Amino acid sequence: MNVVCYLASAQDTYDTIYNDIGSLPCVRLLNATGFVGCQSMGAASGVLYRADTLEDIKQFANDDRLGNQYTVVIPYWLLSSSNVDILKSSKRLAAILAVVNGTDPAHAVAARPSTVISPDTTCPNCEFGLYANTPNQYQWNPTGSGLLFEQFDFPIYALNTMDTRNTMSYASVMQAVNRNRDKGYRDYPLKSLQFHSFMWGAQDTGACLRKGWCTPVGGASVWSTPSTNISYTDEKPIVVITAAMDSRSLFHDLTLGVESSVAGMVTVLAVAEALSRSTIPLDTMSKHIVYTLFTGEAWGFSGSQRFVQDITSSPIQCETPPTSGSGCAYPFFSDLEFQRLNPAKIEAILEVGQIAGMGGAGGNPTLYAHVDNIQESVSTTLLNQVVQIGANGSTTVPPAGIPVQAASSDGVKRGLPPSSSMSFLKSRGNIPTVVLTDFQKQMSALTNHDQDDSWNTPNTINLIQQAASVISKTAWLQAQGVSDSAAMTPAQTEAIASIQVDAGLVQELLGCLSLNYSCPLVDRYLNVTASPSPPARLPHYSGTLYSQSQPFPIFAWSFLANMTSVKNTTSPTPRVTGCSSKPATVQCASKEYCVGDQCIVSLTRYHDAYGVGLAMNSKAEYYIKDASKPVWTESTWDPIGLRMFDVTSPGSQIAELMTGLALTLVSSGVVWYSRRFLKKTLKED
Amino acid sequence: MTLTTFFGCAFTAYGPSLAIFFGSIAPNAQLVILMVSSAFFWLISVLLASAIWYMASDSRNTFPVTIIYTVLLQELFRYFLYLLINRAESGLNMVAMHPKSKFNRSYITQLVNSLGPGVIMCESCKTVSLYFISAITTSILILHHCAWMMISFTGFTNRSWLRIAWVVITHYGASYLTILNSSPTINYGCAYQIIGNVALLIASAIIVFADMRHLHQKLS
Amino acid sequence: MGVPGDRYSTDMEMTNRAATSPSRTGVAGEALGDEGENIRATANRPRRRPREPRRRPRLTPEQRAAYEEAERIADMKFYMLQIYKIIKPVVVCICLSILWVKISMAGSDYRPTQSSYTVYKESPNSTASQNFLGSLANAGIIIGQIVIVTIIIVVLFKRGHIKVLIGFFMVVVAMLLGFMGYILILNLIQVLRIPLDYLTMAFALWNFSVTGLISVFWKGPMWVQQMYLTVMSSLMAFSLTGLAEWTTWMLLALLVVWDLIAVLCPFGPLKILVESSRSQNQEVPALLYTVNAVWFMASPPDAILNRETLNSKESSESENLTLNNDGSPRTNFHGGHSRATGRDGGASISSSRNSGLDASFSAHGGMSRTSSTMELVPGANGETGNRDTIELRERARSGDSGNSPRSRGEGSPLAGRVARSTSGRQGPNRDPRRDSRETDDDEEHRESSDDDDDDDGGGLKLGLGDFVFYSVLVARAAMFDWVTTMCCMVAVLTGMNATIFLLAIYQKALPALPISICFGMLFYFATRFALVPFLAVLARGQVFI
Amino acid sequence: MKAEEILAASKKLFFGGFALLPMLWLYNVLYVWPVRNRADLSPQVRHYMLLSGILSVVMFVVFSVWFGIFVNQRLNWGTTGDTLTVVLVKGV
Repeated sequence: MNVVCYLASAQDTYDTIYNDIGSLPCVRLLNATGFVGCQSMGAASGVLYRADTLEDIKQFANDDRLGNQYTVVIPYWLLSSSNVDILKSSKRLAAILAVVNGTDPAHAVAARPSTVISPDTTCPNCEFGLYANTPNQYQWNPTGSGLLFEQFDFPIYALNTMDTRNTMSYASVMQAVNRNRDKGYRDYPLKSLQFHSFMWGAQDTGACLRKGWCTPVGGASVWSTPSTNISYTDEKPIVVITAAMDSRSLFHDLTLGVESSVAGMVTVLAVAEALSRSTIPLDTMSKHIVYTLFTGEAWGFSGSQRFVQDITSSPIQCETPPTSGSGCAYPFFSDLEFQRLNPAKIEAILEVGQIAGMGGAGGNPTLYAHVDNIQESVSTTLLNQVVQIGANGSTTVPPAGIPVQAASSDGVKRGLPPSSSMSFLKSRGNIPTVVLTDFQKQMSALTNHDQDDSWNTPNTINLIQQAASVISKTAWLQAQGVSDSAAMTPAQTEAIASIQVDAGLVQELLGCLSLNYSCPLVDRYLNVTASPSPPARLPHYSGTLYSQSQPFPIFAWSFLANMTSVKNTTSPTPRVTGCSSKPATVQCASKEYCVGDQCIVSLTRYHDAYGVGLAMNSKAEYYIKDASKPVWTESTWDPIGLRMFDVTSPGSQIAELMTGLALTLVSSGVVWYSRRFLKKTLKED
Repeated sequence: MTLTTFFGCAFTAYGPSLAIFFGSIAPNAQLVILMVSSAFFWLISVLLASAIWYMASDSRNTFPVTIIYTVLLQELFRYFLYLLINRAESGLNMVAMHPKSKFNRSYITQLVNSLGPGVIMCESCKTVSLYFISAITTSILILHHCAWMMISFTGFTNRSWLRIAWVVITHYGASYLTILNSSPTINYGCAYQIIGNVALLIASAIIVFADMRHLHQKLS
Repeated sequence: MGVPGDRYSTDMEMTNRAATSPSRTGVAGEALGDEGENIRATANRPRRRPREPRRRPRLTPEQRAAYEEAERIADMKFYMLQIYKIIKPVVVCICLSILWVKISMAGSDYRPTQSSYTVYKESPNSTASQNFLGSLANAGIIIGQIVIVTIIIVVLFKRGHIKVLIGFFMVVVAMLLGFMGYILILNLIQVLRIPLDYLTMAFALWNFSVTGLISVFWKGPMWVQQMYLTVMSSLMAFSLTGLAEWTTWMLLALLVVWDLIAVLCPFGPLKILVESSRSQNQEVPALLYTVNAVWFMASPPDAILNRETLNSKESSESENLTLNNDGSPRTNFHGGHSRATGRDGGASISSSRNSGLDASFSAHGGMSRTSSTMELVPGANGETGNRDTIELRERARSGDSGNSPRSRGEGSPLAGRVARSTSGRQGPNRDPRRDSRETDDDEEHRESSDDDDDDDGGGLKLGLGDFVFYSVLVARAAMFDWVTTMCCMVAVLTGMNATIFLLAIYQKALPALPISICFGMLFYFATRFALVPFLAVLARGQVFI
Repeated sequence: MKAEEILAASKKLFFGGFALLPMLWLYNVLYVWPVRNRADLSPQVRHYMLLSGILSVVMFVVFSVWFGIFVNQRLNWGTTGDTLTVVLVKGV
């Protein structure tokens, strides 16, 4: 008697049959007009098949001796719409496993093609940008393949040797697929892989939200200012220093975006640190300095657009105040401090775009300052200041030799590349704006790429340091209201000299924010190493609104709060320390935050970031308010997973079925006959 | 294991017994009841066996030992069933005359559990999926049980120890043969097991038919 | 359920029982099974038989002794037949419940419909004692409802408010079919991802439940009614699987106790109910699954002409017609729900009529028979008992041989063929009899007039409540594992058989739950904790025993 | 069972069927079918049976057509489609 029972020992049987594998799925996202990403209605399963080159793919498509359904394992860079079409044309494609990083020679970094192709569109998010309505706007990402916007009706998963678990999965998959290959994919039992990738959401964001199967893509932006006394009515102008905190890619668990976003974020943080050294307290200057780090920028500038929309619509009429804490219940705001910012007073915007220098376009690294080409005149002075400071800096302060050019130095006015500043300029076009990037004509090919996970020291660090120092100095001069560094008081000269970007900090930040979140720096603020499994590489995908923790905004908040908080220079009393290490004894006063074991006073706030096309009604449900604005949402899934197992050949399965049927028929025939026989014998007797 | 395999195994395992059931048991009230009660008694025996196994914690994984008392209990309870039915149906002894089928139910669980796409390969013969082997063995075992039922009842009724001995011995034989399935050393062990069991089955079937003929002649 | 043959056959037996001991006669027919041929020949014109009293003298004392001898066997056979008939619907009902549960569990998010009347919500982290007390409370509440409703019903019945009862039962049935059906449909379409719109669903449910009401409470093909009763029980069982595990077990245990009390105690409401129904000669309106066809759309013998292709057993319809026809409309009030709402109909057989012996000598039966036989045979009263037993024996024999030849050693097809051919032959010489039909009918009416409750009381009746709780037990097991499910099923069925055999011995209404449920629970836990791991180990070694 | 009773019953069933109860009509057919050939049966019964059969078929066709339309069109109906659906189907 042979039994495999359900609960008691189902598990070990299950394990003998199945081998669960860490999964890095491609999921379905929806916007106003449709959906993108991957979906499989049922559980797709197919025999593992290995294809390392385009030839292999073609051969798979044409090999008629192959059987029913296959899971094709390909290097990530072969994952293009054209190749997928070839695979689909074979009618035997069940799913795709894309190896981003692998130890196998076919997947090693060395095997990567020299030219990377960005999976984003030829002009990322431009449909929501400043020039959306201008005819034939400049395409900043001409090589973009638009893979991110494809619809796949089969699961696509990634394999990446980024940590031990995923390395193990990779190893087991490779072992299995190699065994299948050695068996010629014909000598059963073969290893097969099953995918669960069932996405609830369908049609478009509207329908999906109505059914409640989608959550807006977004997170928390962070803004911070040294001037804790800033108010809407004080007539002081505002200098905004901004960058993006998130990026996107096909596999959200792999999204890192060193080039796309991390470098910019690091720069702003470094700027804040540098400016915090200023001997002249920042909150006493003639202008306010406001740092903004936006989330959801990769999704139609959700963060910046919402921030701008909110500050321009202040003061907010709060219909239903929250039951507890700050903010407003309806219309929903987690925090209302932003009303102290007066958008009309924003007098300069300094943004950091892609500056990791991973553009692939070699040559000696240069920083380019982009300005709006519609109202170019307003930005001229700011631009000149940036360029001039860059020039000075390149000579005086290290790092030497990274020049800062106007992007239009070649005489072509391309306007601004896709950037957060566009959101500000859309509301008011005449704000002096400079966007600092490492490219002049063309965004990095790694834009929103899954392999945008590395940088080259010292190049990247120099670039960031230079950008940071340029921006900090420019911002400082702007805040001082000094147009020309020549006309400065000695105090100011001494003060600006005190502003130095710490290359070590830049390097540390870069490391912390990209590959190892539990580094000493982060640990100092958030005590992450206390957790049982300290996180290492965390995805920079913004995630869905309010659903998961936002490690990078949290860190940015703590860091900025620390940097912008009232320093000893103005308040002689030293900070109270030990609020987190000894919470029992040390409590911070009200209006004080406990950051990095210190009680500080700071005006640093989170700001909800999600598509401005979306709004939340009084029943706390999201709906589409304006379909022309970004309304990205992510579908809810059933639990996602992969499992590997043996399968027998279709032939033998048919044989088994036939045996069964034959046996049944024969036996019933025998029974019938024997009954007749018995009856006859009885009758005869 | 796919749906094809599922139905393949299902038919293989339960086709014959279902045929017997619907062919000769379902239409007959007494037989249906007899089947239920025999199944009941058989379950009791297996339950007792499992209880013993539960207590004998040290010899849990030594199958030869397990088989000894399991089979013994089954035969014992078969005899009890016979006694009961004999008592209940004193007067008309249609008992020995009719086959009683019993479903080796427990294979169902494995079947259903394995409705997933994966399979385990039989250890002794690597090319065949364990499910299929189990299915075949199950169906053979069911038929075995029918045959044993009839033989032993005939044996009990006219006190022929030969038949009873045959039942017990073949039962042990069949059970010990199935150990071959999992033997890692013997190649194609499952094949030997199936062949052996089929041989035993045929032998028992011959006995059964002989008995039936005899019975009918006696009746007439 | 569906097979028409059984219907007619039991109907046949009932008919006999209606007049006198059926089993005895039935067996008489079987005992001299070799006479099958000519008996079958007479089978088709039973109503003519009284007018041709040639056969009676053929009976000698020793033959009669043989009949007496045959009776015990006969009873045995009769109850076997009853079991055989009741097992099918029970199994079907259980299987349906298992199916519902399995499908619902296949859904990724299966939330069993938590019953409203549970005060205590079980949680995995609560201690055993908490669970015990809480589940005891829950089960107690349900049982309490059952008890109260039962008592109300008994009171109503004793007061004779039959209409009220029936109305109440109608409401219950409508609720069951509609609401439980709705819950089930929700589960199914959610799991199977069927896009269903409210219009279609409302339409379907409306049709389903109204037709159910009509088939259960009014007229209609028997098999439809039986189908509805079975489906209804499975629905009820499914809705009860929503209870937390401990509550379920506690409920079943309490039910066993309650069932014993209610049916066996001198003041048990159900005992009172059965007795009063007997004394009032009033059928208890309740959802009882009757294996016997209490009502059948009758057709005159000549219809047989056009029905030669049909099952040979239909040749006995003529009997059913005459004996049942005016008993039929009322007997359709096998209405209302039993255990689901608390009305507790144990497997009950109105015993005074069921065993041939005490029927023929019990005053009531005797009176009725003599009164009825007056018309049949003008003869000495002392004799009548025997005489008409004999006659009826022949009549029964004929009918019986027409019906259930399969229960005998040689198979049915042959017999069927013969019967059919004879019926075919009978066809023409039937026609003249259609004129004399009225008189026949009158006789039969008078004969059957006081046997009405017989043809309800006759035959095995199983309260739907028993269906429900058998199914609940097995369905609960099905939530765990297949082996357990199968074991519980066997246990429950065996328990049922045992109960029915006890009926045969004690000849009084018996509670149908205790034995089955005890076996079931015993097997459930034994299997779950001993057998399943045992088999799992054997499985790993692929050892068969 | 008397012919009149059959007639009355099938008549009731037939008219009851107009309360959106095609199943009742079907039931009527099942009910009368076995005895359709009874000599003493008034022809009306057969008519009722026939009509019931036809009408029930018609009704079922109508509703299956509606269901087909619904299944294929519900997504285009937006909110209406959702409100009409009993359990919203995921993934499509």
